[in-house]
Amino acid sequence: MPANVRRNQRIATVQTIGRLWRENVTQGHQLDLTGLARVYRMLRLIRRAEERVADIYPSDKIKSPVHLSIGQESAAVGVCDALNPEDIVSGTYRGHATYIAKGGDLNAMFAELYGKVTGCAKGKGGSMHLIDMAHNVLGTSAVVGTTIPMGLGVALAAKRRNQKKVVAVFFGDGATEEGVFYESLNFAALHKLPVIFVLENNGYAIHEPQVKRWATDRMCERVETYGIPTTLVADGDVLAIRDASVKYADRARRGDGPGFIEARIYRWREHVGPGLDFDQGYRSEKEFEPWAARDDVERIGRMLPSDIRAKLDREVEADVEAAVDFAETSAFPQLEELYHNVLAR
Amino acid sequence: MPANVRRNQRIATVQTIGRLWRENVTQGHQLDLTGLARVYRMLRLIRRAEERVADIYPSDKIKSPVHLSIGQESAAVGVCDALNPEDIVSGTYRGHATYIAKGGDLNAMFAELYGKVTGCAKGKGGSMHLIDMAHNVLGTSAVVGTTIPMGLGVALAAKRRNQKKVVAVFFGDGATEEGVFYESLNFAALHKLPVIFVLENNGYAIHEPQVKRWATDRMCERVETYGIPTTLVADGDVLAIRDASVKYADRARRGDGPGFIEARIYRWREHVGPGLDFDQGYRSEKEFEPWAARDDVERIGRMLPSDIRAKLDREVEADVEAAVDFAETSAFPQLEELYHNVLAR
Amino acid sequence: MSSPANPDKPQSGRVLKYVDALREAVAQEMRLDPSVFVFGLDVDDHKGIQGSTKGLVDEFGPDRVFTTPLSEDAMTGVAIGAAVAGMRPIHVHIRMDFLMLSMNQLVNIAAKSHYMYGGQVTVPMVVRGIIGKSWGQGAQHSQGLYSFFMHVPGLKVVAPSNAFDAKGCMIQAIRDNNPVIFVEHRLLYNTDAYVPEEVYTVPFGKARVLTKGNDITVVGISNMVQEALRAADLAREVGIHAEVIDPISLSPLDIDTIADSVARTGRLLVIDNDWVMCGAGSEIAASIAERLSGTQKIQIQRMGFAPTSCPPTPELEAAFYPNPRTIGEMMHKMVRPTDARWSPDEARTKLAYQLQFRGPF
Amino acid sequence: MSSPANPDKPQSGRVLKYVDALREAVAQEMRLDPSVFVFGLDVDDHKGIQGSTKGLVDEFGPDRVFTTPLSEDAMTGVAIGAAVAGMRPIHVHIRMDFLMLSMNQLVNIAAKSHYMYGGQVTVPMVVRGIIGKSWGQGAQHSQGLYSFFMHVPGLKVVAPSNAFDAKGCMIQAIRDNNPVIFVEHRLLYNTDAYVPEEVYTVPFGKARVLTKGNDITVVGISNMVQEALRAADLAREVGIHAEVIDPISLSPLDIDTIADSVARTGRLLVIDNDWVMCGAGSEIAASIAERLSGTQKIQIQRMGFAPTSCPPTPELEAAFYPNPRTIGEMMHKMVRPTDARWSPDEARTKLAYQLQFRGPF
Ligand SMILES: Cc1ncc(C[n+]2csc(CCOP(=O)(O)OP(=O)(O)O)c2C)c(N)n1
Ligand SMILES: Cc1ncc(C[n+]2csc(CCOP(=O)(O)OP(=O)(O)O)c2C)c(N)n1
Ligand SMILES: [Mg+2]
Ligand SMILES: [Mg+2]
Repeated sequence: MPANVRRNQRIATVQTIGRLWRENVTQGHQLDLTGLARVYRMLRLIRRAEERVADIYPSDKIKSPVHLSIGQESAAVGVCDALNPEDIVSGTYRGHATYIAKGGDLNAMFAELYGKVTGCAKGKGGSMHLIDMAHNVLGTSAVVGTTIPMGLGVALAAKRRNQKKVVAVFFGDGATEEGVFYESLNFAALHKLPVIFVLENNGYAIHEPQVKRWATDRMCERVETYGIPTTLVADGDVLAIRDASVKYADRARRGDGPGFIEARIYRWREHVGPGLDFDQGYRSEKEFEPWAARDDVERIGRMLPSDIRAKLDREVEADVEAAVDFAETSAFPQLEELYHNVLAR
Repeated sequence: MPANVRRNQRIATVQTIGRLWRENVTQGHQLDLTGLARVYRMLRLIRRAEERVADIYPSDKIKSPVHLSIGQESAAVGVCDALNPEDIVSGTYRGHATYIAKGGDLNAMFAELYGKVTGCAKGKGGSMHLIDMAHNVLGTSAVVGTTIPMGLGVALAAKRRNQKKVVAVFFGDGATEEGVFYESLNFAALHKLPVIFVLENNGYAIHEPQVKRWATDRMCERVETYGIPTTLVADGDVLAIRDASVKYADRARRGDGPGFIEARIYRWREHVGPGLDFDQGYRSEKEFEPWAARDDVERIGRMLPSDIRAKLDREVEADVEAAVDFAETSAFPQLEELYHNVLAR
Repeated sequence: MSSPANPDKPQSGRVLKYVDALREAVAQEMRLDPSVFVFGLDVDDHKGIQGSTKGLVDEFGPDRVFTTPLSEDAMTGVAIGAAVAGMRPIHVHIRMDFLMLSMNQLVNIAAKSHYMYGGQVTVPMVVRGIIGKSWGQGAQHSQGLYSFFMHVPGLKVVAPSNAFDAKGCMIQAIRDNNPVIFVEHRLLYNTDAYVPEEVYTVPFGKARVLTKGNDITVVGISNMVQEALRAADLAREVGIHAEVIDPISLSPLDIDTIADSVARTGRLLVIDNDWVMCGAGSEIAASIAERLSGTQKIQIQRMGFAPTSCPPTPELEAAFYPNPRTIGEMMHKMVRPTDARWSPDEARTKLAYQLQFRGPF
Repeated sequence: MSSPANPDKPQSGRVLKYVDALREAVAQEMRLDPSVFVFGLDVDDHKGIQGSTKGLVDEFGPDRVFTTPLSEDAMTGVAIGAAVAGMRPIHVHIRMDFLMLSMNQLVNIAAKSHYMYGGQVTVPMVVRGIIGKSWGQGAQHSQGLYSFFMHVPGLKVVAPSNAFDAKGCMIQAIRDNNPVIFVEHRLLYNTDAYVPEEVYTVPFGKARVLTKGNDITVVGISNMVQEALRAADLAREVGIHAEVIDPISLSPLDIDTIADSVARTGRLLVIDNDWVMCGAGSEIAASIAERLSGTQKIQIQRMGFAPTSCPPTPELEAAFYPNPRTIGEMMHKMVRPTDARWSPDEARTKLAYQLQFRGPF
């Protein structure tokens, strides 16, 4: 990570886990220390995995357009930590975080980025088309908005089969401009589908700020008119996102239909690719600073006893290195693989 | 018109124009007697023209699927009476009312239904594709929702050219389920386009009631979240619709962007075709009765001195008969017309 | 009529209409497999998609047979998601034209999911689309457009031309683990054929030779199979013997059967239910040309919609479509290029409409 | 290289890149005609659609150059409406694939308005779509799909293969009174050619013969023109002389020029930038077969994308596309079917990528 980013992540006082833990409980969060550690580990794993992707990228070993979630991890982690293993997520082309947070195989993800046959999609998906059905991560898509209704279909199947599964459907603020989003809200509410809609609102679609795309920012209010309860988490707090997810997952499992979370978060890196882009003029580093300052990876990390944190950090490094190794040492697909899986048997 | 329909239209007391006129003014309506007569004449013209279409239909002279607006005239008339000739309307395949209300050529409409070369689209459109650019009636479409954004494009052009024109965009309740509707609301509000959105909410899409299609009926509330002011006219009152249209047309001309009217109205005839269909089981005649009882053609007609009304009625009959004659006596297109107008020069 | 009526082979099944064969296929599969469901605008109303879904909601209930909001884009995504989750949705559209709203989901997701997710998922779904015709349907209610789906790897496309194939293809489509675009022609709904009561499948990728002949190979698609058979009947009266072939499934496409026939007849006429340019007929013509035109002189000709939008006014509408007369004329022109032009007489052409191919198959 | 470099004809204009030629065309027309405007996702950001709209907002302001919400369906409708009202919108999509969201408006409205409204309106709009390739774009960022638009009467489709045609076609497209689908290939953006500074148009419906040859006619589409030229260069080294033809406009399509050539060479190879089935190549092959195969034995062959989704992993991605080697092999096989298989040597194939056709035209 570049020095200027790292600087902003360092917050003045190191606080004790005790005080923060009390605060946390006071705010109504349901997490014990184990839970906090789990959340931290996941935030950190995503952060480090993507930083590793960014490190590797200039080597051209990853010939796949990468859309990093660095800085945005709290949405995926907050939601997925509230889900059961048999629950399902549907993410976007900016999907590394969702994939990892839901427990997607990290080795298979790195291998996929490398285009290796051991990749989660055998090298035929790439970064924008991650999938891990064994861990209930639906395939992601490079066409904005497309996976929203797909998630609904999975929820419909679960409902018809009385499976009490919940589907968390992630999408960006840009995706909400596609008509399919509203069609989906209406259908999910009409059929009381077990869905948690998760808007990852980072304020940009590529380089275009929201003000050039949204007539107003009254999104939660709008979604409420479908009879869907909503929660706005304006600072992207992973614990607040988790709380809302727990609530909506329970509600969905009871058969009362979908919930909606708007998580305001911030994309630290460029839209696609590994770098920073505050020098490009479309957004200022000033805008970034408060987000860097409240970085949830750091914030949650500071809630943990330092030895626990250090141990988790080591585990994370090991996981990431193992995944990179796995990718590096895996084979590319054979040429005949080109013609496999066009049609299913 | 079948007897049972007509019966319900007859309301007990014949009231004097004076009293009604005072009531009308009290309610804030801006119409003088001339205006009321104009509104009545238009309501009546649409009603009679469509009744004539229904009469002719069994003869198979009209080989075009007709979607009649009988009973729903107030939306088109209320809105169009508030517009200037240079203002524009965009209607639907249920578009006879919009076309006529905006001043579309009645002869050309009947000829179009007959498939004659003198038709507004030379017989190459049919009932679902009426158009009269000379009177600023945009072409209607048989694919639900498609004409909504087209209306916005016309409004954008008017705005860029500083023309102070307003575009009234009509669509049904079914159309609001298409994503393009929300995309359009957002874009119109974002660009403050001079548009009046007119939702002709008749509670049905073909035979499917709204409750099977809408999660909630909080439509105006939803549209407000785009920063678009809305008016719900729950009884389809032509004068209330007109008032709202005047207000939104002014606002749009001032450059303050779109307005939205939800006119609740009721379709008296079957979805497509000339007949009644209360015997089909998907809706009850009971549901229809209050609408028949408050029929705006009758209601507004009763506000007029009976001699004036009688004169207008005679004019209307003459107009309709002239149009039928025109259609009957016009020629069909020559075969080579098949190949004309595929590409514009 | 031109049916290969074979007295030795018993005419199995009852005479059933296309529309009823479709419904029977779906009902039978729904009884066998609880993962099958039917949804789409108006599938549960009293008209039941011109009868093809009528009564299904009564037998299977609103959880398995339900209408939707007017949201073709999202509903297609819902179908894909349900299919990925192991259900077998049948998504119904009363006009092919409305599929234009589903293109993103069909082309960018349904067709590609099995491949781009490395085989982790399958998308067993059926998309039914009806081609409208006549009574001034006009430009937006009359399109074929199935060549779009043929173009994209990962989709299957079938267009049965008769009640027997309608039932067998529908059952096959429901059981297929890929997205199948099921093309129906409105004018076929009332045609009937001998249809077995039992459950059976018609395999995809196998064309059916309906009449034998050595003068010309005529490939018809969907309703144009019927028109081609009528034309072949008329042409036989002047001694022209056409081999009429119904590809049934358009993707996969059984080029072998067509090529074998053309290798013999030396002439190929394809009658499409769609525009000619980049249409199914182009594919068939081009494939045959690739296979055969370097080895022998073959004549190839495509017919289809006029290269215009469909006009509603009756005479222009009639001229927009190929019909037994124009097809017959073309056959004659190809087989006897130096003869004077021949046209089936008007009365016989009309009569041809009473003929109907009922199998057996 | 294979350019018909003509020392007698002065090389007019500057050497300009495709991307700059596009931008210049638009800027020049915007200066001349206030009704022209440019919109679409990201047209006004600092990257400016890979440079092709860069700076336009500075010169023409945000009323004439503006981004939109992610709402391809409605934005296409807005373009149509603006066009009906007499403006000349240029609607930009950074990938062809996203046009799947615009299909309803393009197929059901834009293509049909002039016709189904009896000539009362025209729809002068340009829809720019870029075909992505390489660096693991994958299944949803690499499609051609232009045959969809060729299929529908009322649309025009152009796919210029070089900077000269890019500018001339863009000006022609903007001035055309019909909806024009403007197909650009991402890999062409950095190629350059001699491009006049002045405003000029390249007419639609006129193919360009790029190299003369009597052994085989090779039709390339968009970027495949470049690949075909490279292959032709390599094949010339073994004495095979190809006539490489660029149709430039796909609808209308200049079949005459291709047919004249094939009548002479007896061989047609079409290289598409898209899938083969029901693709542009099918149309060309079928049209040529209709015209010629009854009169002489001609050989016809199509090449295009592998019949799969596009995989991102490098080797499979490379195998997905035709390239100078596979094209050269096919040319050789068609011209010398009985000879041993020939393949251009690897080093020469790579070198071919440095060659580039610059005109003059
Ligand atoms: C339908 C479609 N339109 C346009 C694009 C090009 N595009 C890729 S990412 C993107 C921005 C999406 O923004 P948002 O939904 O906010 O997600 P974020 O990238 O901010 O996570 C756009 C416009 C696309 N991929 N798909
Ligand atoms: C995109 C699309 N989907 C489906 C249809 C079939 N269809 C024709 S009219 C109609 C109902 C539309 O209802 P609404 O918008 O409420 O208008 P109304 O007929 O009530 O005036 C439907 C579903 C269509 N024409 N277009
Ligand atoms: Mg965003
Ligand atoms: Mg309605």
